[in-house]
Amino acid sequence: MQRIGVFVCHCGTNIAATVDVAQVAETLGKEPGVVLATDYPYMCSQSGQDMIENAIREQKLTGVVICSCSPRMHEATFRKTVARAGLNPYLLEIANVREQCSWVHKDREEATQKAIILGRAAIAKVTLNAPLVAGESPVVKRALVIGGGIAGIQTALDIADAGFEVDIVEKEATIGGKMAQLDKTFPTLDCAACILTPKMVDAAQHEKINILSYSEVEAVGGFVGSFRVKIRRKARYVDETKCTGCGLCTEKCPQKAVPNPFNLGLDTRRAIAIPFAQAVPKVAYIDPNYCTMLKTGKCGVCSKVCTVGAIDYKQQDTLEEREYGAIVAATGYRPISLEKYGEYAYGQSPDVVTSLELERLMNAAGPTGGTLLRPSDRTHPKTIVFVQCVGSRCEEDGRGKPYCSKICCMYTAKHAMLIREKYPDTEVYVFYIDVRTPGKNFDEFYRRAVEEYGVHYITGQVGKIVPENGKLLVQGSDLLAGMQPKIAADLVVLAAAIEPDPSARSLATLLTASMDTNDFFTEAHPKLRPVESPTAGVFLSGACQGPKDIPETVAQAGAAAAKVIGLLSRDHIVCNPCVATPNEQMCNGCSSCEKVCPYGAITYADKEFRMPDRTTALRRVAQVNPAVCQGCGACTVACPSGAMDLLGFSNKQIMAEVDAICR
Amino acid sequence: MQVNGAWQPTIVAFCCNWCSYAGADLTGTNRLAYPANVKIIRIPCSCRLNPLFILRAFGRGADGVILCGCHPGDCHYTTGNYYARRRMTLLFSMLDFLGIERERTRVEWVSAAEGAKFAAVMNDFVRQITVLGENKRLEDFRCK
Amino acid sequence: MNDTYLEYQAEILRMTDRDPKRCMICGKCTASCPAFSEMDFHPHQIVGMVERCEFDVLETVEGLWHCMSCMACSERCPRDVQPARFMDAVRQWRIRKQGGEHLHPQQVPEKIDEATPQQAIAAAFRKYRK
Amino acid sequence: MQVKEKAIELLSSGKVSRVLGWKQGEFCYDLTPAVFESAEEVERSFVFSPLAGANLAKYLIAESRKEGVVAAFLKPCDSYSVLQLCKEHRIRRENVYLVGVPCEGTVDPDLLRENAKGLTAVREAGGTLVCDTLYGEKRVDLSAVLLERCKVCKSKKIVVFDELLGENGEENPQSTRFAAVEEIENLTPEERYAFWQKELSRCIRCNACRNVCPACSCETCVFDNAKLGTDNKAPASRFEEQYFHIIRAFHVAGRCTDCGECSRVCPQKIPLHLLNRKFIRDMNTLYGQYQAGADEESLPPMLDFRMDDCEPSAARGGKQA
Repeated sequence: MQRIGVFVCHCGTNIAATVDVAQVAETLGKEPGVVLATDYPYMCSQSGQDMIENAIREQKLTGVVICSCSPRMHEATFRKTVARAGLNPYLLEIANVREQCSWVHKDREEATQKAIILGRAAIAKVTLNAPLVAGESPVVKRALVIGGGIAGIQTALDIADAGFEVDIVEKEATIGGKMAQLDKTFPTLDCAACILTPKMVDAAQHEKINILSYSEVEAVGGFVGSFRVKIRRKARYVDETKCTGCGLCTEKCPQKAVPNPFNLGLDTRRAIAIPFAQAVPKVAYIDPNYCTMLKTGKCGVCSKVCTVGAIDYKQQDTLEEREYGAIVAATGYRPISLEKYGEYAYGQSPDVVTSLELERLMNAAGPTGGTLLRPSDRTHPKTIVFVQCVGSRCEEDGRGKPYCSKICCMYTAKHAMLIREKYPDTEVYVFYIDVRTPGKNFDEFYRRAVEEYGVHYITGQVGKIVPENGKLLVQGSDLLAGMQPKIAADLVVLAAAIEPDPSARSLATLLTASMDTNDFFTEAHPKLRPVESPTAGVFLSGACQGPKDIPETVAQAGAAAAKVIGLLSRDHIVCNPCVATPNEQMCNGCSSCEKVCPYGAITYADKEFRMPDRTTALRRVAQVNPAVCQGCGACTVACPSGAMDLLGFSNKQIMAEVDAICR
Repeated sequence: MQVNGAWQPTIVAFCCNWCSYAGADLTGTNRLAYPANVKIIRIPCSCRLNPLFILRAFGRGADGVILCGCHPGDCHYTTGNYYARRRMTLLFSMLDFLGIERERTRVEWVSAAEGAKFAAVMNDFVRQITVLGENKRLEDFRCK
Repeated sequence: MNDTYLEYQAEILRMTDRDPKRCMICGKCTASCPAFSEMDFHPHQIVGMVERCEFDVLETVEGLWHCMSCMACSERCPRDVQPARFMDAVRQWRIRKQGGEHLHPQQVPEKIDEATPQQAIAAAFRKYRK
Repeated sequence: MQVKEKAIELLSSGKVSRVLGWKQGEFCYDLTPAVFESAEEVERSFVFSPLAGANLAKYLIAESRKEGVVAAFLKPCDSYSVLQLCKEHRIRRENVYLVGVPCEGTVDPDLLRENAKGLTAVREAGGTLVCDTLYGEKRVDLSAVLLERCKVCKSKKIVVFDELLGENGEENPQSTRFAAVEEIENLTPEERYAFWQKELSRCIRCNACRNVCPACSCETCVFDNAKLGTDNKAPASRFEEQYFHIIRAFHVAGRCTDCGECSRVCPQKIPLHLLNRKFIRDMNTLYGQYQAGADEESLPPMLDFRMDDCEPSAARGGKQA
């Protein structure tokens, strides 16, 4: 005999203002099996939870229905409440009468009726709920960090310092990421390389950290606690264990016309190269698109000059499979392509550059050795125009990004300031829509650029840029002055919007981690779980979750590391008990379920069954590994006989809900 | 469903837990209105939706059934919505083949961030079903 | 706010099919405008005036007539507000307010000559009819 | 009588312990599946003729689980069903000996009886059925009394066998088996609804279609499952009929070989095979050609997907209003 308790929450006035909670409790109290129905201002409060606990004990309840906010909010809370009173936590159902009722309907009568129906559906379901016991699965005490920028490096260092092994997978030939390409950092103006490269060295030398550079994640299997990851180690044609990083080969290679990716193509390098002086690992690699030996079989200069015999033209990609307990995505960002912004003449004139290119032009290790020269004629630019929000806050389809890229205001202030300091004879104009400087010492920094360094900030956008006689004619608007300034500039710097690295999309699919419409990874909760992905065991670090500056990235990297450490320090984790379960009596052994299972959780076994005529027969039946099953339910529909069912969301439970709603 | 003597459509919305149910929650958080005719049933993934449930709903008097899941490619379980897409495509085609109004069934991909889309979809679907009128062709009159 | 002005606003929004509230006043339209120096008020201001219902000002704006409909502002607007549509809509509103349709169907035959492009007549016909 | 002789040979040589074939049923035009355990039994009652329409595949599920090897005679249609069941691990291949029999089409007994009133005996002679009737002998052309499925035969190829009697045939890509589906698709939704109401309302839920269907071989059918709450046998409402037939067609989609047994056995002559063919046609057009039972490896469309599959909104089961 069912003894169900119904608890209707007012949520202050959030629910009670639109839904007649007393009427809901009264009506639901008359449902068959319900022995108690009551309402209370805050069910999730200590006293509300105490009330539920007491009711379970006193009324000997066999099931609990709570009409409250979304189960995504408080299901876990109330499960614990129910468990404290000695009831199985899965004998609880929540009717979502806040997000899906009181907050979306205005008419009190309608909302009350709907709340009653939702409550009935929950009662119908809870009547069929079975006590579920969550299983346990072991945790592999090693973490994988995907991406070796500042986010990945920091996460790896923090995890490794706690004593756990970490692998960093980086698709480029060196770790360091975008930060390695920067010149100075705001608002303190320390040199990026000076603060980053020691961390890169720390990572390389840490006994718990293993750097897999020039590698990519190819496949991810398993689940939280024991992911199985296939990593492709791309052929670098140089034996990493032998190369000493002497650099002789990179000087002797006859193929000189290779655009240098580290300097964003602003200069060239050889076909065999070490990405930059402080690269980690400091090992050369050959770009097979340019290497004469790999393309034609004739050359071999690098092999001849290498004193340790590290060059191996026959090297192939290799695949490694490793197990991890946790995975951190730290895939970072890149500036968007500006080819659709014809009005800014990017691509038409070499003197229109992106801010990241300017970083290289100002960097002592850059193509100009740190002297600011325009790319076209290598002269000192005297008039420089910065354009903000190029592609940011842009709602046009396919052209820009609807969000604010967050870092541009500050780095532009930094660039303007550095230029004015180094070359006081230069006039610097910044066209902006808003200057956004929330952050410690950020607004002071921007004001210094204006007040101390005399940078001309102009409220308004640039309409078009026309290259003419070696100059760039910039036509903008000055909204405060009501003017349309026309500036003949020598150099124009575009603050291109940033977007997630394109590799993130396919990675998200491999990780089954969700993404938003802009391809940023989605966090499990935007406020309360900002460094976790909704997929258990997958964590987020840095700009792959949203635009971030360096201090924020480092903070988030540390937070992600803390979450990973928390996971890895456990020996076992509790599994989701809502998994598929086959009814062996009904199973045909047809393998349909196995074919749709994304986790490989289903296997088959030949089992003996007693038949109705008292004989025994050997039958092939499906078996589900509950530690591997994630409970999607694909198998339950693929199964023609209905032998496969999903605990917690069984066919019968869902149909009971359907019946309760439609009756 | 009869409300004050007037017919009101009954709409069952099956929402996957990870994207669309969260999207529906966001609709609430943003206070975007949609008609109370829509009742949501939470399922772990769009691939959990058995055609049995859809027909059962129609049999018991639903006038419209909609399935909402993660956008293709964004499934929490990687591939679930791809299977759901094929199953629903074939099922809907069959219902149409039997002369049952095609407009009574729908699949929409709603992400956890698309609260506004969820409201818009539900408003549109309810409007469409209201125009279409009561489900007569696939009801089980014993359940009325 | 004046009810008549709200009606005007509704009419202009209907004609433009765009929402002036989406404008974030970046000024890119005005920066792009080749007729800037001829205008008393500039594209972003016209959009703003429609949004704020300043039809008393819009009634006297002369800059409208300098807009050549080159569409650069609409093309470059990052918010898809399409200021050129507002320019055009406000112009139509002004013409309609003067009363009388400037071109009647009966007048069309006499306007046809070798030099006038047919498109111009079709455009004028459309423009001056409600 | 090659078939009967083969059956005798297989049993008397001890190669197999049982033979699955056909014997005469209640009437002369009604051949029914039977298991023969000795050569004498075969000699006495084994019959094979164009009237042997019954597909033997489904019987092999139970027969292949018994002791000893069972031999079965397979017409091309039946061979697809057998291979599909092997693919689903339902038939134990090692326990069956399959003898392929070419087929020139099977007879629709009702059509035959219309053509030869007062039928008392039939025998085949080179494409002609020689019928003894109460009114004397009557000769009927086989092609005039074929079952619908044989008129639009999709394949005369036997896809799985251990031994073949005669020549193997070819697939028939020119088959017009989807013409009837297209015809219905070209009706208006109202006409389609009226058509199916007329057909399905005759359903008496005798479950003959389900019980004969090789794909409907679940240990327990969902419509018999009291635990699930989906069991119901009373044709009390038109919903019930649609519910049953839609779900049945859905459950066999991608597994149905289009053997046509469902329509052959329907006592109410409901063209049930059209529902299955509709799914087959949709899957062929939307997801690429697929023939269930043609091989043991390919993934059926319902258990597969492509990233760029069409959206359900594109699903059209026919002309729109």
